[in-house]
Amino acid sequence: MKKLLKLEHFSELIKDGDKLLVGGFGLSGTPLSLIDEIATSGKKNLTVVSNNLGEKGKGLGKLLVSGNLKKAIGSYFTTNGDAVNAWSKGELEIELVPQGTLAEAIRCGGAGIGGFYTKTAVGTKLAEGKHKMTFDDGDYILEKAIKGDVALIKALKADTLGNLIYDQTGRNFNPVMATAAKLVIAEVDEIVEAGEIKPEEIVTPHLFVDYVVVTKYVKEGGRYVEPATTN
Amino acid sequence: MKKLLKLEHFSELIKDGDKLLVGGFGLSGTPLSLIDEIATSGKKNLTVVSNNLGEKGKGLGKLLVSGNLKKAIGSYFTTNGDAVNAWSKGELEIELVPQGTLAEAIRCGGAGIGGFYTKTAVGTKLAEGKHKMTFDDGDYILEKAIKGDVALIKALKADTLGNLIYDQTGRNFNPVMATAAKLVIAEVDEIVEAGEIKPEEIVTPHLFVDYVVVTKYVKEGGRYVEPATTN
Amino acid sequence: MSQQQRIKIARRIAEEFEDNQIINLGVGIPTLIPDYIEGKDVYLHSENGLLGMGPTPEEEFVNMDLISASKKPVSVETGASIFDSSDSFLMIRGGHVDVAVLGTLQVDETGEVANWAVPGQNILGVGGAMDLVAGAKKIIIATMHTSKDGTPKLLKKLTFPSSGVRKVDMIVTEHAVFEFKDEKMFLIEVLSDITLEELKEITPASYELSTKKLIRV
Amino acid sequence: MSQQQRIKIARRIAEEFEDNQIINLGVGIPTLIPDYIEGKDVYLHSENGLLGMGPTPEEEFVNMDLISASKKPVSVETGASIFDSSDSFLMIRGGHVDVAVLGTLQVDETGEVANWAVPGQNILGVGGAMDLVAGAKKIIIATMHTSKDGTPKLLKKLTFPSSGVRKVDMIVTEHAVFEFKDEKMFLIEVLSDITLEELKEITPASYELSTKKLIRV
Repeated sequence: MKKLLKLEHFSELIKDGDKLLVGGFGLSGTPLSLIDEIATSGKKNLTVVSNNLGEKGKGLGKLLVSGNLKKAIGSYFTTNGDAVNAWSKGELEIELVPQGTLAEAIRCGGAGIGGFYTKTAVGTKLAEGKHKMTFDDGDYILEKAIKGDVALIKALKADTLGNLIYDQTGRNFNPVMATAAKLVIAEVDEIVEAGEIKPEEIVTPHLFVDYVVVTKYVKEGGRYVEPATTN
Repeated sequence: MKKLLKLEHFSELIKDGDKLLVGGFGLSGTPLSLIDEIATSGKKNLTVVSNNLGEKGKGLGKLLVSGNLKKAIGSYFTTNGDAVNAWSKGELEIELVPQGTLAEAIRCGGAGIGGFYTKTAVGTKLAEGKHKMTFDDGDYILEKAIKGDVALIKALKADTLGNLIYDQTGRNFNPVMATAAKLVIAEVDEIVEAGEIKPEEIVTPHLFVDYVVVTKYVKEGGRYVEPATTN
Repeated sequence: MSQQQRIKIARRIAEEFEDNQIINLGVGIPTLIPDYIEGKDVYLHSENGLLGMGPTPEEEFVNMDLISASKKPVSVETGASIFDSSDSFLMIRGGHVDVAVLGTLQVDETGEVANWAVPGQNILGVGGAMDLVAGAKKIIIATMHTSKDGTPKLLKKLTFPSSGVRKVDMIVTEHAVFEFKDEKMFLIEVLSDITLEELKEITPASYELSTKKLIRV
Repeated sequence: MSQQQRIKIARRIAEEFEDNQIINLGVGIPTLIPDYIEGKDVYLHSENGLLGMGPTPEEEFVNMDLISASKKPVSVETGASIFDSSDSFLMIRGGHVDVAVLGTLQVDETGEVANWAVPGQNILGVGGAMDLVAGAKKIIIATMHTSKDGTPKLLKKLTFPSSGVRKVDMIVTEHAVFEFKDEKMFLIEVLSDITLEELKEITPASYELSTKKLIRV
């Protein structure tokens, strides 16, 4: 399989200062193995675009502990005390974006769209400095597309071409992030033969996917856990 | 099934002057039965938003013969001589939109987005009079959202709640049109029980669909034909 | 007592729902509502990408990739559908969600809501609040009448940052139900043994008594 | 003869493709290309919503809901995927299609293309032409060197309406292959027994001979 990448080679694809789009909603649909690799990579000054920064010490939360991050762009950071602390101490920049605006801005990044007009956040602090336009049914603000250097996404299965399907609400931001970065790496539970996923059931067609990595995590009781010892 | 509508009652839902979003690419994924009903309804001054106007005397082409149309908005009308003639005689207004801009503008209409910036058509006749904006990587034009009064779409199957799946490339404009009209009517080949289509395989969730109509056409040799006599 | 009051609010809001509506429930009191909508065919929308959200599953069926917007494990109802975040917010922003029930920090007498940030504190979370305020067809606020220390929440003017220019349609507290019409606030029901004078005292927002006969439940 | 020339163009363009590329083929000469890309793992994208388009099926397998952008019945290759029109043009506009091969009416010496409308005629069709011109990573023009009546198509300046400000990368005709670099046109190959002088005569566009050794095939 041409796109298969070994987990230990993944972090070579990341450069200091890169902007990473990272899938997931909380810890659901999050590329946990890829994040672990970054946490031990010593990469610096990364910007992460993700709905939130995982939980304290879990998922993207690990990168706050290991000190890889310069900035986070997302919709909800309050639930991770480490993010709040790092921001308070001036160690982490945070750019807050409404969740729907975040999803759409990333989709625009992938779709060759420069920006879009939304009513979301009109008249609020989050609209400050943004271009306004009045359409037939009221005022809108311009939100600009978001693109990344690398997208790290989590899917349930890839086929050997790199087509992806997702597990339930683990889908979340992953499909749009797969469209919006120069390099797209998908962590999956399983790789199946091309043709096993029906054309109309594929959620992310393979043209968006550069590499596929098999997760080191296993799902037990509905939760991903690290296997006791891998060798 | 609450949303089931009899074909003969369908045209009561259309008003003179309505703007209709009609799914399909050529004759593929086109709500042929619903179009037939409009062709015999005597409705006037309709605006149709569709990629093209079917073929001569077929699909949306029938509405040119029956005289229901005031205006067509779409990307490609050259292949239907009737459309070209009607336009030449001043009997039909035509608004030409690049195909990708059409699809995206309709999606915006469904997504509460006022408009979007695209590079498509920059520097061409189709950009005349449109608002321009320069982003980091060049010039874009503003394209405004398109919404309809009624969307007529074609799906393969509906479940009893109104969730839809499509047949291969018969999907085309149907899913975006399902989002962008006040009233959405889906013509389907078959209705199955809710639960038969898996949650992750549903393409159009039922919240977009107001009514489901079973097609009067049957597929023979891969083509929809009218049954010899229905009674 | 407080939990009883929260349940009262949840129950009252559930009465507003109509068959076939698409409902999005925010965090806090709104999460109690599913227990009180029995008998109505409504569909719960969860902004992380699920329509047809069902109750908490038995432990053996928990899958942490099938969760609510509050990140709790859920199940799916028959006929549920899964979609990505951009399609989920297409639904919200595009007016395809019939009712959003939201918690709040403050609401002013025109129906403008502040439910995401407190001045002087870290402003590090907004989630889907502003999208729902901008896009849902009807917005019902579920809130205790005052904050824990007794500070009023229903005000003449917001002192916390606004969540958007779109006004809410209804407020349900443990004491009362208010409706908004043309940016004016009307008291339409009293839900506790509070007197109208006492209610006035804890409600700085100006409101009129509804022209409908005021109901004391 | 003319069909042979068209095949020559198709065959030459197929040589440009690289393994794993995503290719979108326009109407006209580009539709001949699939017969000449054997041995390369490329994936054909069709803008009506298909990646992994396969050859024309046997009559018994025809489904007119599985068609190409030219509205002809097609099949799907193993690992193909189906998507809606908005996602299909997301791919095109967003730069996810590696090569678009397009027919043309005119190209100017900077690489600007006119391939949708003729002045004075009805302008009633644009299709996906402008989206492809704006969005594909590489654009190759497949065209006869002149129109049927001998009118040049490769010009100093367009006289027909432009399809966009984005310049094309390559032109392949029955006589020659041209490349564009920094809005300058270079002759890189001669594909027929035409002399350089004859070529100049039917090509009003200014071009330089490539600094690479000019190949006569």
